[in-house]
Amino acid sequence: MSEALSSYLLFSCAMFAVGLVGVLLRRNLVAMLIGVELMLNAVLINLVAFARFTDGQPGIGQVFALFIIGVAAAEAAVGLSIVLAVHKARGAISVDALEELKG
Amino acid sequence: MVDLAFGFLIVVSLAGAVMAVALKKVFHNLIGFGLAILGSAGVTVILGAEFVALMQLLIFLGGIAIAMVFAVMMSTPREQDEEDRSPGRVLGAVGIGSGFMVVVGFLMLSGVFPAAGPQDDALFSAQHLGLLLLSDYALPFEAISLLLLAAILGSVIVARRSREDDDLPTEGVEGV
Amino acid sequence: MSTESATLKAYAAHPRTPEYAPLRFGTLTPALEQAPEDGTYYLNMGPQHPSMHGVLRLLLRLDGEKVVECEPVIGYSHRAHEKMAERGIFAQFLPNPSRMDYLGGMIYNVGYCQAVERAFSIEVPERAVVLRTLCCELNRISSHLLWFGTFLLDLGAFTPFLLAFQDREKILDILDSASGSRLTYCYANFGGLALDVPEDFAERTRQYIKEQRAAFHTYHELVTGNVIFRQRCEGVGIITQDTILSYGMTGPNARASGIAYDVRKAEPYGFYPEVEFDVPTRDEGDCLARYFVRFEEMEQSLRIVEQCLDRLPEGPVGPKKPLVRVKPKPGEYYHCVESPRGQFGMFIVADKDPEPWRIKARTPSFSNLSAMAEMLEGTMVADTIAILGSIDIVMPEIDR
Amino acid sequence: MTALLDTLEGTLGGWGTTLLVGFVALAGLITVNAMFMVWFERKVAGWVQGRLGPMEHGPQGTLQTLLDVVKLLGKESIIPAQVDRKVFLLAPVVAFLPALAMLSLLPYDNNLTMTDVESGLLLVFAFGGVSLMGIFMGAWSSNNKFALLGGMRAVSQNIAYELPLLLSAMAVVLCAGSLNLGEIVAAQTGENGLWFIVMQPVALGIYLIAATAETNRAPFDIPEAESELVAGFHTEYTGMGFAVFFLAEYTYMFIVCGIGATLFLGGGDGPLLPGPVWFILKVYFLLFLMVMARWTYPRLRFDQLMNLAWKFLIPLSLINLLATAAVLKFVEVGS
Repeated sequence: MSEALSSYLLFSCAMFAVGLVGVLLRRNLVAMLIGVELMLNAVLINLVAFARFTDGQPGIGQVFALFIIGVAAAEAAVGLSIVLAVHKARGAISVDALEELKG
Repeated sequence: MVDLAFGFLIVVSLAGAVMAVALKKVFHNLIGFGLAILGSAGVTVILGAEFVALMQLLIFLGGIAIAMVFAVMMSTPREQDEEDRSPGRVLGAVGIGSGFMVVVGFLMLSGVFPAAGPQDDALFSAQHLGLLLLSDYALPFEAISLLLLAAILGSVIVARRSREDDDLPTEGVEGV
Repeated sequence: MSTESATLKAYAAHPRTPEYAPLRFGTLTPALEQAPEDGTYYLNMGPQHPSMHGVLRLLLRLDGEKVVECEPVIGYSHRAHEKMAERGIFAQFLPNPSRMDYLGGMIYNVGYCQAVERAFSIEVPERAVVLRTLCCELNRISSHLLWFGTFLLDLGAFTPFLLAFQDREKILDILDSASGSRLTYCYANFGGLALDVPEDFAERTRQYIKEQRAAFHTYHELVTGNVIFRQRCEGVGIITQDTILSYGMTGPNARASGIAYDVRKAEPYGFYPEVEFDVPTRDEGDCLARYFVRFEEMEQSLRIVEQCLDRLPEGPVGPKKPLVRVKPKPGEYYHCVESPRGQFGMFIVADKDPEPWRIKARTPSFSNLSAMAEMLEGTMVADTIAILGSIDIVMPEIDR
Repeated sequence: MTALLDTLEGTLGGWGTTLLVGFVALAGLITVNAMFMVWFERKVAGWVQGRLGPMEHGPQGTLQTLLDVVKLLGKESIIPAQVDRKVFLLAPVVAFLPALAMLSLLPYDNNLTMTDVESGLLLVFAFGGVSLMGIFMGAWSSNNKFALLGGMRAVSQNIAYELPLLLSAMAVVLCAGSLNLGEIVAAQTGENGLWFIVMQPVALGIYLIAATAETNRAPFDIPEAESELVAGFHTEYTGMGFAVFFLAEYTYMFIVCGIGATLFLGGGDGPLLPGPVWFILKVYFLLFLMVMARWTYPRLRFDQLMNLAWKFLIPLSLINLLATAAVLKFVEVGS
């Protein structure tokens, strides 16, 4: 099982789907951020799995996995500071507090 | 043995992911998120990418999860459970998610990838990765560091601006 | 108040009962139920808290770690000492003053005796005067040593606490050998002392003074030069002279802000006019200044003790038969002494009865605590503890 | 002993035996270390304060800790009504479990590591973050303002001090050329190997300060500052919950000092005595320093703590790292 590419792909696909559901379902900004991080994490596993099991230089997959981690960190930093700013301004951390951003 | 560990890790991380999405209190979501990351870091280790797994632990768990917990603590506990959970919303979200899963899963499984079998472990070492980052991928590496710098500056500015309008006494207390 | 009982009415009509003052303390309590809208929150520190020096309760409104508002709530150890005085003759109140301020018990005990003696012109033999002064100064050192220990404990250092207690133990032993009690003394009585000191008293005290001077050196090496201690104290909790004057703060707290008021110099009593000592002052008014002032005071107290020992006359220490029933002269009398925390005053209103008509104690910690609430605004929680520790309050003395 | 191992291997198989033996060894190490440390700390405190310390039970009071453990085990575990029960109960476990993993990574001798990971040093720090989650869970679920304040302080402090900790360790990694703990030791013990304390005294200083802060020990014990926050994040814990937090704290002290001994003092390197003994001796020497600091210094204020990390330790460790890299480059060019 752990020697087959497909099992990793299915695993990461499932995790991505769960993250997607999280983003769609939740209204809380932090919970939505968690969903996004889950999706990024799924992609990361996917990349490493491809690096392991397919032709080509295996370093590439890992390097890009590392880049994803970097992007995730940056995204979390900005996202959380926005959450804090929203909380300061609106007193809540729900997307509903940002209604007026709709055009 | 490895299969057993793999199965266990998959169960742990998917359970964590579901917790992270389905539970109502954000703090519980975060615990689930931590579980999911721990599990998937284990999966990454099984894939042979030790260094990536480490970074997953250090940054996802040590950095992001902690920062999120911090954000949760800043908000009052009362506002954390007033959320719209109507069956329509739940069904819609789960429907889209499972639809995605089916379509992409099918595509992935039916795809033909140039298989190479498990690769040489030396190509997965931290040393090899370091060399790659500083030679072939030096430009993306720099771009990422630029992105991180921009993100940090941006978040500092966003967080700062919201602090300016509080009128509480600040004299005599040094900024933290 | 339609259902007011006859007893209560009679009580309210009695001339001794003052009008009810509007309750200043405790008005914030209902707000504890609900967090304020502006992101601040209430933190209820005490009355059961490791560093509230007994049973003080501080109601803090915090913004993060910053104190926005502070309300001390007192009264948890109120025992109606002043009322008790009215129910007995003057001598029956003798054990009470040392229970008000259990750290400066000797000074309170002596202070009450001196107040009564001064009011009703009772003679005190010279030996008793010197011994009283001596014991009071020893008591002052023991109080300051305890303050030193607990202040450092509040700052998070545990070792100085135990060192100070070991030294304090020696003083307690000496005072124990003289008076028979270790904390709440009833050594002085009207016209003198209850007992003469044992024979080896002078020798033991001299030995102690030598040891204490060496111990001060240790304290300075361990604490005074420490960077963290300096950072925690320097510039923290500055009390301005205006605050001191408006709240009537006295004692080392006032002297640390440059007000050189000491009852022992300003209104000399006992043996103090005869001995040489300085009144240490500082101008900074922060925690560090209060620390230094108290340290120098301990050294001055050692000086006074030495001089008292040198000039201790022979003779009786009190009247042959204990003076139980003093003969009151009607009138109002006030006598104050310098307690380890500041001016302790005894206001006595006497009529012809053998019981006091009213006794009011002016206790220094009450003023000191009132001023503290003002200083705390804008500081951090850790500073609250440091400032509270540096002010040196004794709760039973506030509540009485 | 070998016969026992053989029997075990017969019934459980290779993996099972390794797991079981490792687990028993680690559990033993954790318990013995905690018991010894509590006793040691009390004795050192007694010595510093001019008193005897525990003397009643056993020679020199050595059984005192054992009796304390029995007392804690016998105590009722009070769970306050308003806590988040599941998280409340889970928190001490989450705080404690990473310690097992971290202990298994330490090189007790040149070839004596339970898990030899390529980037062992980083993994130790990564698990540190997991244990922080445990502290935070305890603080949040207690539903107590003191605990919450303690938790906030713990997290800000740990984030701030993780950086100098990692940066000072990285200077050593530059010298050794490896992230593997065994190889770092090997780099110090070879023919002309020098203990890195000689090359990196500044890094050692930074490491010790940051490690003390990471383990929430005095003078950096502001998350549980008893004079301000009663007991910080474990205010509401009684009996076993408290004991597990306590155990975790002492185990983390052992771990950071073990890493310190590995990075700077040559691990199990030393004459005459066998390697593990040397390793333990060095660890307890560092622990002795931490204990002495606790009984000597007052506690810092929260903002002073942050200033120390961000304005002093991090720049200093960055400069140290840069200087190390430059010197290494020059040496390389020169030779």
